[in-house]
Amino acid sequence: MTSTVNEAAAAVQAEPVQLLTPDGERRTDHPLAASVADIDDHALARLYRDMVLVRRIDAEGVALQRQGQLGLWAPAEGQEAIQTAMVRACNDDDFFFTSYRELGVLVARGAEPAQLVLGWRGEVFGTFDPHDLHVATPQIIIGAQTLHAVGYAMGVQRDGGDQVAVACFGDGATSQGDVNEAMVFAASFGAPVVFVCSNNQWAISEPVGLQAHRPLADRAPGFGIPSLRVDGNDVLACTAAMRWALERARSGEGPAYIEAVTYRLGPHTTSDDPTRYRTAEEVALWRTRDPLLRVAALLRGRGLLEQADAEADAAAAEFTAGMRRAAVGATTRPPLAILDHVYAEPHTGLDRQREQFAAYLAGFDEEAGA
Amino acid sequence: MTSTVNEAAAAVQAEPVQLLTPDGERRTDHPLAASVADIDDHALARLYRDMVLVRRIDAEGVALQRQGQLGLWAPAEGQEAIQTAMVRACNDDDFFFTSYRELGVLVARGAEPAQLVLGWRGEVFGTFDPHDLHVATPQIIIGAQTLHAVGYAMGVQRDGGDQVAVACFGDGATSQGDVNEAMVFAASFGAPVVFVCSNNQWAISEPVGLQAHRPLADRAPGFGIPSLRVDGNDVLACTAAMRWALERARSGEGPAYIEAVTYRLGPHTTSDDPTRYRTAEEVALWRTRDPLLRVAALLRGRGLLEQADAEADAAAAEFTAGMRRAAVGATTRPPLAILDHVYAEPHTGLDRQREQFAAYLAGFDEEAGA
Amino acid sequence: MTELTMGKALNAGLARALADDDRVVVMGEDIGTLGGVFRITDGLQSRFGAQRVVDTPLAESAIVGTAVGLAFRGFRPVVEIQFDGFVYPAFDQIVCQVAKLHYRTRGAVRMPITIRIPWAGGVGAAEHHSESPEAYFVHTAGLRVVAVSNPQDAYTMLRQAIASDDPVVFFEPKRLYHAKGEVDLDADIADAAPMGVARVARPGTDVTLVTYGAQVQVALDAATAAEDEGVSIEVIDLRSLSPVDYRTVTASVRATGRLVVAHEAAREAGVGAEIVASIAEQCFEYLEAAPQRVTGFDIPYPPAKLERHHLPDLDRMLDAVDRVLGRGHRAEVDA
Amino acid sequence: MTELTMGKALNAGLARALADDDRVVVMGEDIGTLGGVFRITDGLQSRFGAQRVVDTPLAESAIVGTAVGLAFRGFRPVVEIQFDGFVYPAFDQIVCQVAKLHYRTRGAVRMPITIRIPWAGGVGAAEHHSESPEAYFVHTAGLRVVAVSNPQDAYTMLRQAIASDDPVVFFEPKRLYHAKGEVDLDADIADAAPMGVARVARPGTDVTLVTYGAQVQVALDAATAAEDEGVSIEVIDLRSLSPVDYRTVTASVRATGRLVVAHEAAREAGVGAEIVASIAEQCFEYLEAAPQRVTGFDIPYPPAKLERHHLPDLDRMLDAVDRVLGRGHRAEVDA
Ligand SMILES: Cc1ncc(C[n+]2csc(CCOP(=O)(O)OP(=O)(O)O)c2C)c(N)n1
Ligand SMILES: Cc1ncc(C[n+]2csc(CCOP(=O)(O)OP(=O)(O)O)c2C)c(N)n1
Ligand SMILES: [Mg+2]
Ligand SMILES: [Mg+2]
Repeated sequence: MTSTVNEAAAAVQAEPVQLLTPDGERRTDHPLAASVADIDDHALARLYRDMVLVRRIDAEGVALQRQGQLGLWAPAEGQEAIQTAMVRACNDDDFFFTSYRELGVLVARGAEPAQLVLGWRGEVFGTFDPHDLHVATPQIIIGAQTLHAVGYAMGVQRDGGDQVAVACFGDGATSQGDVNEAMVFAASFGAPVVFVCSNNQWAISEPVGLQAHRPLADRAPGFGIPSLRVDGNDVLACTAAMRWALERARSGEGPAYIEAVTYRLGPHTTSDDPTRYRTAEEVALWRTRDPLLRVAALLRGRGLLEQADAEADAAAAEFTAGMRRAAVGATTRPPLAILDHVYAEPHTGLDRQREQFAAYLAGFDEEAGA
Repeated sequence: MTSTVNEAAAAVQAEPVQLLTPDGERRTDHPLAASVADIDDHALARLYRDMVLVRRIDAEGVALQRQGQLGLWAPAEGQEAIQTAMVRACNDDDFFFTSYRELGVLVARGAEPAQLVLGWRGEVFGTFDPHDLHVATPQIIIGAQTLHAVGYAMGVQRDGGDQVAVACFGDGATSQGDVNEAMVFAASFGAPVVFVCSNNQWAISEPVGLQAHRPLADRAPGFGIPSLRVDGNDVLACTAAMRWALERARSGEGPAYIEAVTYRLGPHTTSDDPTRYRTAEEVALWRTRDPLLRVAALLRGRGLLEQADAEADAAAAEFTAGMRRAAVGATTRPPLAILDHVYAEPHTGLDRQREQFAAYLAGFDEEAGA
Repeated sequence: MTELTMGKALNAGLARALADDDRVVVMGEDIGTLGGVFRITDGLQSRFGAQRVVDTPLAESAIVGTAVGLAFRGFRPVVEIQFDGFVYPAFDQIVCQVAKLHYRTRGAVRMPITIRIPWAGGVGAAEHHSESPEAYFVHTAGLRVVAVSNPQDAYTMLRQAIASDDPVVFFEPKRLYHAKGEVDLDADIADAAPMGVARVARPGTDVTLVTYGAQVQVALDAATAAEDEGVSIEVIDLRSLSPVDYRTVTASVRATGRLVVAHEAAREAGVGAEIVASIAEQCFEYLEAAPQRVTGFDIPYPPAKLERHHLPDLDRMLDAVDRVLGRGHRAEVDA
Repeated sequence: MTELTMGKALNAGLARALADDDRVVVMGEDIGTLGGVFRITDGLQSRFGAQRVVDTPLAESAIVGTAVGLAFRGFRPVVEIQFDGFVYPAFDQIVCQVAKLHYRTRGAVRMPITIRIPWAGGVGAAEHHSESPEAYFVHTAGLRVVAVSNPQDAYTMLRQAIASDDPVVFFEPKRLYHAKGEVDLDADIADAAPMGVARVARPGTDVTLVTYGAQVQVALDAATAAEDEGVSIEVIDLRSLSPVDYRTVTASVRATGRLVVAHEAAREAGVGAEIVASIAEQCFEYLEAAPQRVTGFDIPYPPAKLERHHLPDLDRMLDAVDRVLGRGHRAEVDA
């Protein structure tokens, strides 16, 4: 029977690709290592600063939430490597379609402090123009954005651009119909899209083992999409994987899939209590695999850490101060603003509601005046 | 890179499993052959009669539609082998969740003539009690039934039965989110369900190559579900595959997936004009692979064909006469019947509509009487 | 003016939109080689190519979801849902993405997506092929919803829908696909009545009968029949279900004092409920009798052989007209 | 009687249903180990085991679709949709399967499925976490739809919903999860008011104010405030949105002659439209003024900091009461 039955190719890739060990050693023996050979110590220091900045911003987000300045925050702690590598491997106009947790994507794309807090504060939904950052408004409906990425890539095929769309989603999202349909469409049309699944081991309280009994990267090949499983806490492996995928996509070879094996060190959101579903030991184990620590170890060995830390500290201090100012100083839009931008063109029904609501609100002013 | 990148296991199974050649030769060299060694010539003759019966019933359905007795018919011609084998390999109380095209499943489960025509005639939706035939009302929403099959199998896991649920769907259906979610749930819970994809090469006008660039059987392993790709026009190969899958499922090893490579010889439905999207040559080629011809060839060689044909003719004549009687003699239910069975328990809103509709209808009678 | 069936008028509208704007992309199941199961897209793929007229894999959520992505990239996707009953797998993408992205991004991203839906019953079809889901979309802020009733509107309003920077759910009554009418193929869509405006299909003085889609013809027939009995019915073809052109409807009701609303869809929280409620609110002092609804029952769409009992017909419309005139000779039928 | 929060009352109702009938299976995302993001299923998995209280993979269509399969096998699934805004991926399974299977099989297959939905706004949540999708389900024949407003109803009606042989969409106003009330845990569900019956939450004589869910408390507060101004408001808690208990509503409107309907959901083709339309039809001659709706605007649910402007509040309810009494001192607010 074994010669007949299809089982997933079990042994192709037992371990996630790793190019930088938790001890900070670069692995040059791996076939993918060549593709990141150009990333020298100084380039690594830049990636390190990017990642530290994300971590600090994340911590500030949590702090602002705890202080009541934000309604909610979805921590990215532990996932800085894949998030940073993804963007740094891309061209500036490659377009990202992310979930709510890809803070690092926004930071690497140059989002302003206010743009990182006003959404979680509940002032607005989209805080930036997606066409400025080339990032879609972060998606809350699990998996929905993967179809948008594929559609965007289909658009690139039609207008002759050379951009690639990047679809970012979590391990839990792989169970959604939309994510699977996205793979079907991407494969069918050979669309230039890169799927990046950040497998952080948990979908709120559900371990990845509930979604799948096999590595998530195994899913894509059956759809005709080649995949790579990488250590998502290894910024070099993540970069190598992205370069491989982007190169394929940009040269017309179609979609590719990356599973970045990582870990959510914090709670699902600031509303979550992870002690209800996972052990302190598990978290402690993953802390030893922290994506920052291993780059720091390497830089320390090269004598570059102190300066990198100093630069990151300075940047973070400025950025987080900006976040705080943006949160504390935020002014909530006036009531009538809730009726804006429902439609792009005039709408008689809503225009009438606006008029009546305005008159209603004016009634209060009159009362107050009288 | 090849050592790292996951591609679908290309060479595991290049050709669909075949145990009976188009010339009517039994192949005994194949590892799966042993599992159908018990199917002797007489058993094959029985399978042949089943298949011929399905073909005749199908032809009668088309004829009745052409004569205006039925609103529509979805021909099964060419797919009799997998449809018959599926049921014959099962226990009577294994539960089928099928699409509209699995005529052979209904026939093998002993549906009455009226039950095959009254639905297509537009008299009722469900023509039989699913608990009688252990077949759910054929599903029209593409792929939706696969989730029902998985849920049913989850029920079996909970009440300790030994039944298996069988999910039947087409090549087009593999693109639907529901079918992929069904695989996720089945794998996650190790549910006793068998997925049978009848890849008849077409989803209305769309060739299977639009849904996937790889064999459909490759999809399942990535979900953790082993699969087999079989010649769906080979009733022995289909039986062997079903036995393999049922055995696994019944012994608690979880779901399995079968892709039956077959062909829809007729139009999608009687409303369809397949000459708009496929060539006569293609159809002619597949006619040489007709699932009935190869069993007939074998039986002819054994001197059993004449009797098998005579028996099938007799059974078909009786059955199709019954279909005709059922169609021609059908009485449409009274208008008020449309309000029945919306709810299982009394419903004040609908009760009121029923009362008023009854009074309205009575008004006509009065008018007519007056 | 050219005489065309509604199907051909829609085909002409799509061809014109594809020719005028190369950002228009038409997508759906079986719409390319086959030209759609209703042949609405017949010939378009060979004329405009497979990049612009796209046969997609069989997944409605993906069809709409990739249309959203195309819109992000600046395209104007026109998607076909093969039958009304197959729109539900795409419901999440329609409600949470198509309808909300412009709001979510405060105008930075537009969703000029047209979702064409062959729609409603009366054609003897199988289960799920005769649904009237329009109320779901009317209840969804951020969408525009229109329903056409004749070839000219089909041609013009489809082009207007595609030209609109807002998403439009476009309902095509499939039982009228073969109905013929004069179509001015050269008219400028800017000169034509905007798609948000209702049309007085027949003026009248005693009762206002509001409807849309295939029911417009039934209403006109009812008006003709009523005329023989000396009752003058004003028939309003809504055309746009969201927003509703209340200016036209209230003007009529203020004149007649009596309102009947008809549609095939189920009654509970349907479009008729909205019209009756809005008119009760806006024209209370003008109403001389309780408004009446003539609708499908609150049941799943019934089997083909019984569908005529479910669908509003001339008798049921006239019965409601009688009731709103206070001369109901039959028991109240609808509540 | 025991004092419980609504959340705990729901937990008790689920526990009781699980204990009474081993065909009850509770399924959803994060409902097992975590006890649900709102802790409604807290402790149930450890008490009843992982076969009966099931953490599912993250896919709503599959949650509902497998519940359908379980119902085929004779089970009574109770599924949790984590938040109102995440029900849409399951819409197809709900509308085409859950709602229609009993009809499709002419009663041979029952769908005793309860779909619990933490529901509506007012809790300062992120996008998609404050939706009021009830009208979609009310418009869908074959479903029953209920909305609870207090711990006792939460406990009793949840048990009734699970015991019902019909599918029930069960709305739980999340902003009341922590609200407390007395609950009789021993009452027989057969003795309690059936879930299809409305409740006069406060009797009154001048205006009938119909609402449901979290808005019931707002309406009661409005009634108290109005009393000071000499206006007596009768507050009706609908409890069941489909079917609506029109006996109770019409009795009240016949007495008061004035109707206000309030809900958080958007106005167009919402539940309020249905109530106003039905009352306009059934109580026309009793109505002394145009009925009024107080609803969310026809917009996507707005960001948290602005949600209070979207939600009906005491002022907007009183404003509508003033209008229906003909003493509107502010401009009409809702149309
Ligand atoms: C359609 C839908 N269902 C449920 C939710 C609720 N929800 C929010 S996050 C989440 C878990 C997502 O897990 P994963 O995809 O692994 O991403 P992660 O949060 O770990 O980054 C769930 C269930 C949602 N947002 N959307
Ligand atoms: C959700 C949904 N979308 C579209 C359709 C229309 N439709 C009916 S059959 C069909 C093709 C199905 O192809 P396949 O799954 O290969 O099955 P086959 O008809 O070949 O047996 C389509 C698109 C449908 N019934 N349901
Ligand atoms: Mg995760
Ligand atoms: Mg097929």
